[in-house]
Amino acid sequence: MELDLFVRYGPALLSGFGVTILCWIVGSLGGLVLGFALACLYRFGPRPLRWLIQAYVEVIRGTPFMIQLFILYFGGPHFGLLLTPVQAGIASFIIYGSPYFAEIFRSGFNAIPKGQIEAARCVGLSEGRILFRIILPQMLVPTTAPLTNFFIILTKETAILSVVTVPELLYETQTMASETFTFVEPFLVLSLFYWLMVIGTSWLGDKVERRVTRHLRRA
Amino acid sequence: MNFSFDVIWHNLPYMLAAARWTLLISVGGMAISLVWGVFLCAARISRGPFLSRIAALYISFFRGVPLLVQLLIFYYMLPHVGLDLPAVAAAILAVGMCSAAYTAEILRGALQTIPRGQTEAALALGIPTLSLWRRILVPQAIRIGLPSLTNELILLVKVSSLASVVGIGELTRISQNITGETYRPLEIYVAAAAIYFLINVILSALGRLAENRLLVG
Amino acid sequence: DMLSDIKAKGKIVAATEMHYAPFDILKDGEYQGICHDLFVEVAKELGVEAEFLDLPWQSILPGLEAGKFDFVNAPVTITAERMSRYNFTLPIGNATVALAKKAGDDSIAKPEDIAGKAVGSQKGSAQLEQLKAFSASLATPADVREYVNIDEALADLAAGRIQAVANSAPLMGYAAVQRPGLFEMVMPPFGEPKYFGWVAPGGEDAKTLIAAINDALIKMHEDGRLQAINEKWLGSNPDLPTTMPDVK
Amino acid sequence: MGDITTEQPIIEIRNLSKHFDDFEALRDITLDVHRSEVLCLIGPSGSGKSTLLRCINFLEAYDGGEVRLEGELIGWKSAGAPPRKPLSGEALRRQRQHIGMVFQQFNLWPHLTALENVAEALIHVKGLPKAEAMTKARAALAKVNLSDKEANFPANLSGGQQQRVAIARAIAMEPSVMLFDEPTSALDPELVGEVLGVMKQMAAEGMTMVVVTHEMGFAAHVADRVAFLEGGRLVTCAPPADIFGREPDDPRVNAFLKTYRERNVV
Amino acid sequence: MGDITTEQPIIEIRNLSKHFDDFEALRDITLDVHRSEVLCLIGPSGSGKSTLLRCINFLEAYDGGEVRLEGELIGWKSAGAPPRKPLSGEALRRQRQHIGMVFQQFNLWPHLTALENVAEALIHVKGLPKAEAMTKARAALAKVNLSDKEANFPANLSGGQQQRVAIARAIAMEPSVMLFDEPTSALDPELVGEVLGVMKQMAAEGMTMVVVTHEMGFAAHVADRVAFLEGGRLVTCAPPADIFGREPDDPRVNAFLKTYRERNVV
Ligand SMILES: Nc1ncnc2c1ncn2[C@@H]1O[C@H](COP(=O)(O)OP(=O)(O)OP(=O)(O)O)[C@@H](O)[C@H]1O
Ligand SMILES: Nc1ncnc2c1ncn2[C@@H]1O[C@H](COP(=O)(O)OP(=O)(O)OP(=O)(O)O)[C@@H](O)[C@H]1O
Ligand SMILES: [Mg+2]
Ligand SMILES: [Mg+2]
Repeated sequence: MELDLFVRYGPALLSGFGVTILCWIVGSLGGLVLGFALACLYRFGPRPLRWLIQAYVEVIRGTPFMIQLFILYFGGPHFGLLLTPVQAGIASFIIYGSPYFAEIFRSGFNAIPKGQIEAARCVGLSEGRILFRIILPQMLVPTTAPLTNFFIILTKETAILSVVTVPELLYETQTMASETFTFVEPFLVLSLFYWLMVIGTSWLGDKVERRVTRHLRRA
Repeated sequence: MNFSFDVIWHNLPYMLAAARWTLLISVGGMAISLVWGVFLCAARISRGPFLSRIAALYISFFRGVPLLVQLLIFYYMLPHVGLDLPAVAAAILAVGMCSAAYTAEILRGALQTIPRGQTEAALALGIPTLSLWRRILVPQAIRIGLPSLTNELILLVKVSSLASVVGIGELTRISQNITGETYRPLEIYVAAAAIYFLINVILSALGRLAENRLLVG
Repeated sequence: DMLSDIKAKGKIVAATEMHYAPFDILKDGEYQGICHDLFVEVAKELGVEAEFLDLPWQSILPGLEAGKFDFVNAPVTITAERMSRYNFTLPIGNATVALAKKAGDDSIAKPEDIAGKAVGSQKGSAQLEQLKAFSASLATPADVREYVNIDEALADLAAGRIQAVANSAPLMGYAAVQRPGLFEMVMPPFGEPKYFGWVAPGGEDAKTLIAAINDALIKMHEDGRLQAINEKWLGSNPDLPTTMPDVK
Repeated sequence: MGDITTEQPIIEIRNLSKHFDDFEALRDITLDVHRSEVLCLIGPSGSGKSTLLRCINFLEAYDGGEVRLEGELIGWKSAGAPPRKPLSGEALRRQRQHIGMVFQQFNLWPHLTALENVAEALIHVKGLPKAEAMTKARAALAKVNLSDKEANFPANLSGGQQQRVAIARAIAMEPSVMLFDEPTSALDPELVGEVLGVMKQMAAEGMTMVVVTHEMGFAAHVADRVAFLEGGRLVTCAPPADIFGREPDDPRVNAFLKTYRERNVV
Repeated sequence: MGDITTEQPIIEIRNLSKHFDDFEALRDITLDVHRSEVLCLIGPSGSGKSTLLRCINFLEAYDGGEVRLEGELIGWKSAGAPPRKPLSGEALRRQRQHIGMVFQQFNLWPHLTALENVAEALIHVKGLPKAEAMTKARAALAKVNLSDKEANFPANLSGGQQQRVAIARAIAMEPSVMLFDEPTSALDPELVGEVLGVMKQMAAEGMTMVVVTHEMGFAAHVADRVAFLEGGRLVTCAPPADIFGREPDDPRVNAFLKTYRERNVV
């Protein structure tokens, strides 16, 4: 292994890592919020809206991210939508993630016993308050793990942004790989950085889960 | 931009043939993911500190390392230690074992919503652990986790495209090849997306069907 | 050594990325192109059967080292750095850099016209280095953008984000032929002359194999087979050297 | 609604019916509950008592007849034959604020402590400041003898303690009508006595109560009237003296009470 | 275990104690239950009755003392001072097969129908063939008067019906000891009579029962002995006549029963 490689490409790799983290955090949090909104609309909205949301979920979830990004970035200009790589990357990230998040939250809704919501309605709590105070905290019990899963999956989907020249981590490691004709080192670097993100995400997921399952722990 | 359906039409047979690999790897991977995922989940929440730590480590590794690297390890590194798997087997195994880590976590999350009393009732009756899991816990965990499990299986279908790194001409790979020759990426990728969509929509429909069946009681 | 192993097996397994026209093409489910045709002839000369694998670039070199196949018959630009790690054959194609522009774009008539314009090229390619050197020599340098694959660079050219794409002359020419209404080649190629070669694993084991393949290539030079194959795919003869070119 | 005092019953139930698929859970129930009255519902298991309570605050959308609270139709936009349109969520919420309920299965919120369970609606429905709500919630828990367990999550409470939290949660809201579904099923006799005391006091303060119970002694002591349900029908509704008198008119009611009488002569 | 008839009590509880964090739920309980005996546990809400039952089949790992079934220590590998090692799952399972339990909260499996809830253990513990298990399960449901609801899921059953499914599930297994946690809390008086009948019959057939109950009438009629718990301690354990006699010795027990007596004189 050639250590001087890391010295030479260190700054570029770090900046790539920064871009990856930016796209990942903004994109996945955006997707999380959009997904939650979709799940709520699906649950409480009128029937036609539900069909619409389901169609959206099926289409976006059913097609590869690369192709969505491709259509947005390369197809967009033909319809007058000229986005920069990072803009396109983040926008497509939000869109791509939202149906997965929506489905995870939908499963969370199913896990709340009906009686608890009835009790909340009986004392006159508003639907919004019921959602955020009664449903959401308990919904997180079964969904924190899948949410963590998906955040982790999204860390790796950031790699696809390289095809539209977002200077993210994979893009920079490929520069290193192709300029130096090495392959083990770039993969190692890549894995290390992803692993850092994954460890961070798991740690946070664990914290959240501990918090939301507090009431289930027994003395 | 002139969108050419001819190009799609001409290349569709090759893409469909490639999709068969995608399907094979996906279905094989799913089987491993679901079965192995249940065991992993059981190990993860078991009281034995050893088992649960091993499972946690497994999950951390398979979620942490990019699947691409896992595949390269399975196919290119294992021969160095004398384990030479055929490409398809390596792909199915890698995809399934990786996905199992996610499946296990989904199930673990879902299991936490099953009131403890239900397990206690089973214990009090003397129901063996295996039956407890098979008849009481897993069905309910799957019921609650189904949308997330469907998510995971759909992701698995998509991620099967990485099998190209071990030389399998699955759908994404073949689409790229065709693009390289026709210089019509938009057409070919849209067609590929449509095929993925078809597979995934069927999967999703099955998921919803199962959900409606299980959402009783 | 490798050569005798291959002869004993009676076949040579070669990997390439079937995604670099006109050298490697997967058309209608069949592997074709210059590298295909040349290598089939080379295998004949070796007296073995050729078997081809399609692999994405990132797993070709790991695969070669893991012994999953014997040889890389993809066009790899010959550079000094790469020669220190692997064994290269004699040149099998011209890798000199050339430009493609959008069809009908009058603002670019010759390579120098890219001054100040956005030009895409493939990340890590030798052609990118050439383009950068060329751009630096212009009064206003070009805005050089790096793409992971050349496909995306061409797609961005079509989308209008960039005004030209630089890659090896054969590839640019082939793109213009395939999408005549969309792309057009800018003549002439520029920069230093560069060549593509094939790659065998590094080390002594592969030296005899390389020698045998080089012999076959020279023989094909002499009997005109090599020229005929190039004529078939390029419509012209690239005039390849029969000795290892000097690389810095 | 407000405080208009009239002779009109506070709850009017007219020809109420409810089906679950093919199963007829309630059939043609007509019943009035008057202001400040305590009405006990008794009847065999599965006779529709819980369902009737749940129809009163529209947790079950009844499919025939009417339920009115102070003259206002509950749940549906208009009286008359089905199909009817249900009220909007907001309108329903307004109606339900006047009706408290204690569930047979308690339905506590497991992620909130006993105190939080009680305080939640005080803060977010009544709009009390947090400190005041806590004081009020503590008072309600004290009424049911549970001050020492206010920080426990429901899973860490005994059955009777959970039931008392549910009672405290409902009474803290001071609704004008309370629906109790077997509010003492998990309580020991001593506590039953205390809860009874609380309920008597609430009745004296003018609260109207509908109480499902299997404790005949409870019904006999607390009720102004007792309604007997069976197989989804209202068999009789009369003052307790008539029902629990040695030989009530209705043979069915008599049979129902027989084993109870035998057993409770200690 | 088997059928050895000895004078040894079937359940021996010695100096049992159990803590939840700082809270002492059971303290130094010593109590024997004899073969074919019906022991009723009474006491205020939160006094530790459920916890005591749950310690008997080791659903709560008790932290001090011993519980023995036919002389065999339950749950722990060895008697003596903590820390002790719990038995393996398989050994525990074997012990628990002899002890049936009806839970205070029923704990039915929501994804199985009433019939499936009852048949499950017959198939997977007793190893009966499916058809036979179903027949047996149907018989158990019939005993608690629930034949018409066998296909319902728990969510579609009334409270009392759920409780009866829970009873049927436990008795179908014919264990040698049954632990009932308020088995009639959701039942109407008539059904209480019937369930009582079933229990009396089981007792006559030699089953040992420990019954937590708040129904003093029930305890007075069924129990061979009545144990009174308070604040985690065993206050007294005596035949019902001594406990329910007009003035029991213990003032605490007397106070506990006072309101009950007053109310049930109808
Ligand atoms: N969701 C449902 N689907 C089908 N049947 C139901 C449903 N809910 C209740 N039932 C049936 O309706 C009948 C009345 O139920 P309800 O809960 O009102 O009885 P109850 O009088 O409260 O009985 P208990 O005293 O046992 O609580 C029962 O026979 C029950 O099986
Ligand atoms: N997991 C727990 N954590 C903390 N405290 C607990 C826990 N479980 C029970 N307790 C406390 O232990 C005491 C005894 O509980 P237990 O359930 O045994 O009471 P009980 O006698 O069955 O009462 P009830 O008649 O109300 O059912 C109660 O005060 C309860 O709050
Ligand atoms: Mg009821
Ligand atoms: Mg209890």
